[in-house]
Amino acid sequence: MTDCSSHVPVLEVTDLVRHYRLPRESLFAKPGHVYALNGVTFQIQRGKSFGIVGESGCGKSTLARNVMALEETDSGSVKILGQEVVGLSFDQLRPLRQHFQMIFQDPYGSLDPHHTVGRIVAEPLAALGAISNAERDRRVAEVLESVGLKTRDVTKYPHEFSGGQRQRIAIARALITHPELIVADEPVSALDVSVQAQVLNLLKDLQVQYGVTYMFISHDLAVVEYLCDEVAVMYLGEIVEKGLTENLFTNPAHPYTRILLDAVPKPGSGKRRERIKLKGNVTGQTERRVGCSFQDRCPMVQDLCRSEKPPLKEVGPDHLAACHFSDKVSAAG
Amino acid sequence: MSVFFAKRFLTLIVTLIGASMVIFLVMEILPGDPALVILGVDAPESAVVSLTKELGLDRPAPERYWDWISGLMQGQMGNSYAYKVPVWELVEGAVLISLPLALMSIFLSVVLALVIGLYAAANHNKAGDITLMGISQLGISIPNFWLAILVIILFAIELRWLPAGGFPGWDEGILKCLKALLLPAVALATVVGAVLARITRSSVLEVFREDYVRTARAKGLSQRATLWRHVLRNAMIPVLTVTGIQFAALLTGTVVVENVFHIPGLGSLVLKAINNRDTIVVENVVLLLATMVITVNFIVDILYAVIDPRLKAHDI
Amino acid sequence: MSDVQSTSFLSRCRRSRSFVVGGLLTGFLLLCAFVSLFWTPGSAYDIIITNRFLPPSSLHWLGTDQFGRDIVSMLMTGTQNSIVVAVVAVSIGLSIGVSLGLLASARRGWTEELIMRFSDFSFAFPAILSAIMLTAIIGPGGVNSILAIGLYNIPVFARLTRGSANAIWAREFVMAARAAGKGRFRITFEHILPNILSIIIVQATILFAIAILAEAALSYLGLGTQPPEPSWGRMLNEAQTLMFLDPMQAIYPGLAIATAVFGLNLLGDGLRDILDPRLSRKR
Amino acid sequence: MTLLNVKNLNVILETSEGIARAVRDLNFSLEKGETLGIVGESGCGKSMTALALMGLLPEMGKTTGQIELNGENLLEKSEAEMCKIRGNNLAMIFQEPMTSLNPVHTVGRQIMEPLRLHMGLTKEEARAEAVRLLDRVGIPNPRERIGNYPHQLSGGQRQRVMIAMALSCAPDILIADEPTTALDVTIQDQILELIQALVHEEGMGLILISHDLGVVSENTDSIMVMYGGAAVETGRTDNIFDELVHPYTQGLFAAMPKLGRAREARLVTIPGTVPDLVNLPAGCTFTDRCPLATEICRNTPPPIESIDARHAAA
Repeated sequence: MTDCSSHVPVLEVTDLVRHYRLPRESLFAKPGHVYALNGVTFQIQRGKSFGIVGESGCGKSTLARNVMALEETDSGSVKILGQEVVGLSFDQLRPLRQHFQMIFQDPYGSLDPHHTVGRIVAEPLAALGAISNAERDRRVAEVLESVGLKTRDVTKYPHEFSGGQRQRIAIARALITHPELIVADEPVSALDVSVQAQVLNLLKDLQVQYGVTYMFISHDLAVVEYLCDEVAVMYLGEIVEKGLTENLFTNPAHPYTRILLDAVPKPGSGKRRERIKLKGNVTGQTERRVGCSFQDRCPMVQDLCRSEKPPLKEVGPDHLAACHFSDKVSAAG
Repeated sequence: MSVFFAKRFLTLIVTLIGASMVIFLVMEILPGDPALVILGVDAPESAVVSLTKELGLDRPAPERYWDWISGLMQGQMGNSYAYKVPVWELVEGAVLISLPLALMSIFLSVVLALVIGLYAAANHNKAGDITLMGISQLGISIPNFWLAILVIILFAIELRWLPAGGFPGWDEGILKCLKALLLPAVALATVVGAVLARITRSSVLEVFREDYVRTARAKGLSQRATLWRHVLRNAMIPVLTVTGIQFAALLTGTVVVENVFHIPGLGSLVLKAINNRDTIVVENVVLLLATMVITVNFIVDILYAVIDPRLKAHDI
Repeated sequence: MSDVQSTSFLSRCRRSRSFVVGGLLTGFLLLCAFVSLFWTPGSAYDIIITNRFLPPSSLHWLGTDQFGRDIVSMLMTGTQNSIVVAVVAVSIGLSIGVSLGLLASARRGWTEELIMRFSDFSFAFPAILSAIMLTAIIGPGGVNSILAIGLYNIPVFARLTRGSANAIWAREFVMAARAAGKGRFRITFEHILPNILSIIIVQATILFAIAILAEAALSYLGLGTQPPEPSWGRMLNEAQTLMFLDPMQAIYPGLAIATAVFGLNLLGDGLRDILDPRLSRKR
Repeated sequence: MTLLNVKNLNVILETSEGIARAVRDLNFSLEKGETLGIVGESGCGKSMTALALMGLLPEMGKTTGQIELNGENLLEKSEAEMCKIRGNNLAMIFQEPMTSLNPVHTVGRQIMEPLRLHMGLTKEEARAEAVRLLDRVGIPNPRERIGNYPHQLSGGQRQRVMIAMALSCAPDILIADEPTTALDVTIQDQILELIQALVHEEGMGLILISHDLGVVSENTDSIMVMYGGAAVETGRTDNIFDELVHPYTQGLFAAMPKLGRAREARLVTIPGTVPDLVNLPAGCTFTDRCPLATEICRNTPPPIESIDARHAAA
């Protein structure tokens, strides 16, 4: 654990699976499942920002909760700084938690309205065991300052702050243990554009200052492109494409990535552009398909896609895609 | 059969069994020797022993519980210790008074609640609303048996419009009987009606703030049409919950108010039985009342699913 | 609590009419009970048959009953009885019910199922039903009322606590506390309880009112407080037999009950307005 | 005749903290077949403007000014007259498709409602028309879907139902208040395209309200940018982004992460937060956050200047 030599990835997720059981539909039917994660594998290197993009129901929040060891994992492995966390009890995990912290989406829901800012920010220190009051106050003051809040804010309550400031408090809380990894689940999607930019810049600055690694989850491709070095695109509980941000955004190799990028409206680009469109209906999270998970909506679906599952294979340097016809997709771009 | 219904029905059965066990436990096992309870502590030992045998109390508890339940299945409740007649004979007449009284009161209170609640909600924060809510606040504070005494003083003693108490019996004609039940029903319904009226009002106001009400208004529906077509059905969900809870209050209220009016219902029966140490009557009447409460809550659960299609889907 | 919050809290208290009126009535109730411990205008216990049915006078403010006891003194002493029964009964329900509710919410799974099924059938036994059973086996008395009302309060508190606690457990700040490594019991005390406390306080106030009503009903039926101890319900029972002779005797105790319950209900409503920002924002 | 002409529209809200001026001195017009986009951040008054047009402001709201639809001032209409206009001439789509449909009625019944109300159709006619409308908004198996409850549909399908409902009586103007904010980007794409196609076919006017500059830019003819309850910049969509004039619009544009832009370039932020509508400053509402603010800005509200015929800024 203490051996944090630089080649060990900060986060290493291997073949992570998580299925939720649904209540029975009838007395005699088998209970259904929500297939939230179907074998997810990726690594994040120290000091990098890793973006996870996908639409609602693709399993990205489940992934965050599993990486944070906040719920039971069905199978697979999550290693943080080389240390396996799957299978550890809550008590065994406690001392490790200082190394990985989380920022949540809702700046109103993620702060306890009955606690002062000082108490909220100091909360993760609980895992460190006994710590003197003076030391605690010093660290609270330090992180508050580094996120752009004032030291005297410690006695205030969350309702006295605006949404953007609240998200700063949440960031301060995640930073107080000087973690290696911060999992940020849609940290700016509840904010207005002008405030969102402030928070994004803050996250960038803090990465430089603290050398922290981000696992950044968002549905907003532009935000991910702005912040992240590497991106994974998720669809129905699987990573369908992964690569360095500049490669993946300029030369997508999976039709879903392509469509996602095309669907983002761009200001100043005039009336609707030509683009690839989705067909068919959304596949539910409770259904499973033989073959490619994207087959129901893919505009270029073939018989092969319905019978054989495409593996996540190399399509370029550090660029993986799970499509039988990724070369055709790349060529079209 | 939908899983929803099956699940609720199973809950009903389990709750009934649980309730009967609790009653059996409290009435027959906790006191130690029921014979001693019946005869009093000073009774001679020989009398206690012979009564114990006579009542079959020397047999093991599970066996006695099973006898009780299987008897109930066949409509038999055993014999009253005090009157030496089948308990069912005593209970039958009492139920035929208490049940109509309870139904009459719940009907009155729901009607009262809907009229007042809807009027108040429609005139939100206007004089009518504030006055009605003030009155209902008073209504929920008045003990029902005191209200019963007050209506007797007013309608029976001062105005002499209605009988002060007693019950003529169903042979004497339905009208006469309903007249005798009217005052008790009013006394019971006022309090429950006040509670329900407040719930109705706040629930209607809450639903009026929903997005789909705005959608309905955007379609061109008037305020009134929106109320009837979109608000009411949704607003009934919490009202239904509270009606279910209030039914228990109403039923126990019946026990008390029957005593004010000297009506020979379940309430009078059970109090007499307590004075006579007739535990077998108490046991059966309490189970009967508990069954009514449980059944009403079961009906409320089923009604939920009728009103709200989401519930069925959610719970299937 | 910060200055900003406490001042706005006080001003909100003053602005809520329900809170002020309810608080004053409840305060008056407590004062009556307290004063009656040391002093009453007449005697609530001494039976002086020659003094029966005296009309209101400077000595007997509301007159005397059929045994010559002073009505005001009986009412004041009766307050003690009502308050004691209500306080103990609500405390039983509060301590056990809230603990069960918190436990159900923190543990989930079969613990929750068990606690909720238990409270399901406790609901089938309203206070008066339990009191009837208790009286049938141990005879009438004040303890019966306390036990019966207390038992009835347990599932009420358990359900409310579990429902509101579950809502808090679903909030992100609880997930943040989990991510900080805090255990379920620590989170229950640091995050869940403070956030549902106001709801519980409001419910306790309302159940306090209901307990006073239930105690009066039980005493009225002769199942609760026994003579010579004065109680409002008992007074109504005795007055009822004299309805044709002296109807006013049936008025006073009822009025006392209604005032107490009215005050407490208002206090509960006022507290809800003040403590529950979600509701007050909607107004 | 201009289809919709709004003059000096003001909306005030009586809140517990005081009177909030949610919309101030708004002027705009809309022709048949034209689309207008209203952009702004939360609390800028864009939704209040929409509700004021529909006459559906909350009880505490008051509207002054003129809203002329086909030459008639809606603010002078009685509530009964407005009921005939709403859903018939003016229709609206809301942000949350989940909560905007009544959970206890089937979607068919909800679509049939305006048809029977405004067109006087019988139940059978309305049902047939509802099936046709569902088909038109791209819901498969409309004949079966008509008996579904809202919770049985996906988010995108619910929004399609909302659109079917709004279009049922062939309104003159469709107001879409953040119609795709709650939806995924691929679904957003489909819904916006559907709205575009339908507006085009029916030749009605569209007011598209959004916080997303991209959405508005790709789907409208002209744009109005709102800040603190007032319009700060208006213009034709084609050229407004080429020469942004108002510092707020410039700031908003710069603060937005844009796909395909170099990652190294830092986002330019607007300092501070949106103004409190209860205590608005005397002058320009953007003063406290404006990089160019001077003493004049603080004290005097800026006049509206026409940059050219189709572009104006405050």
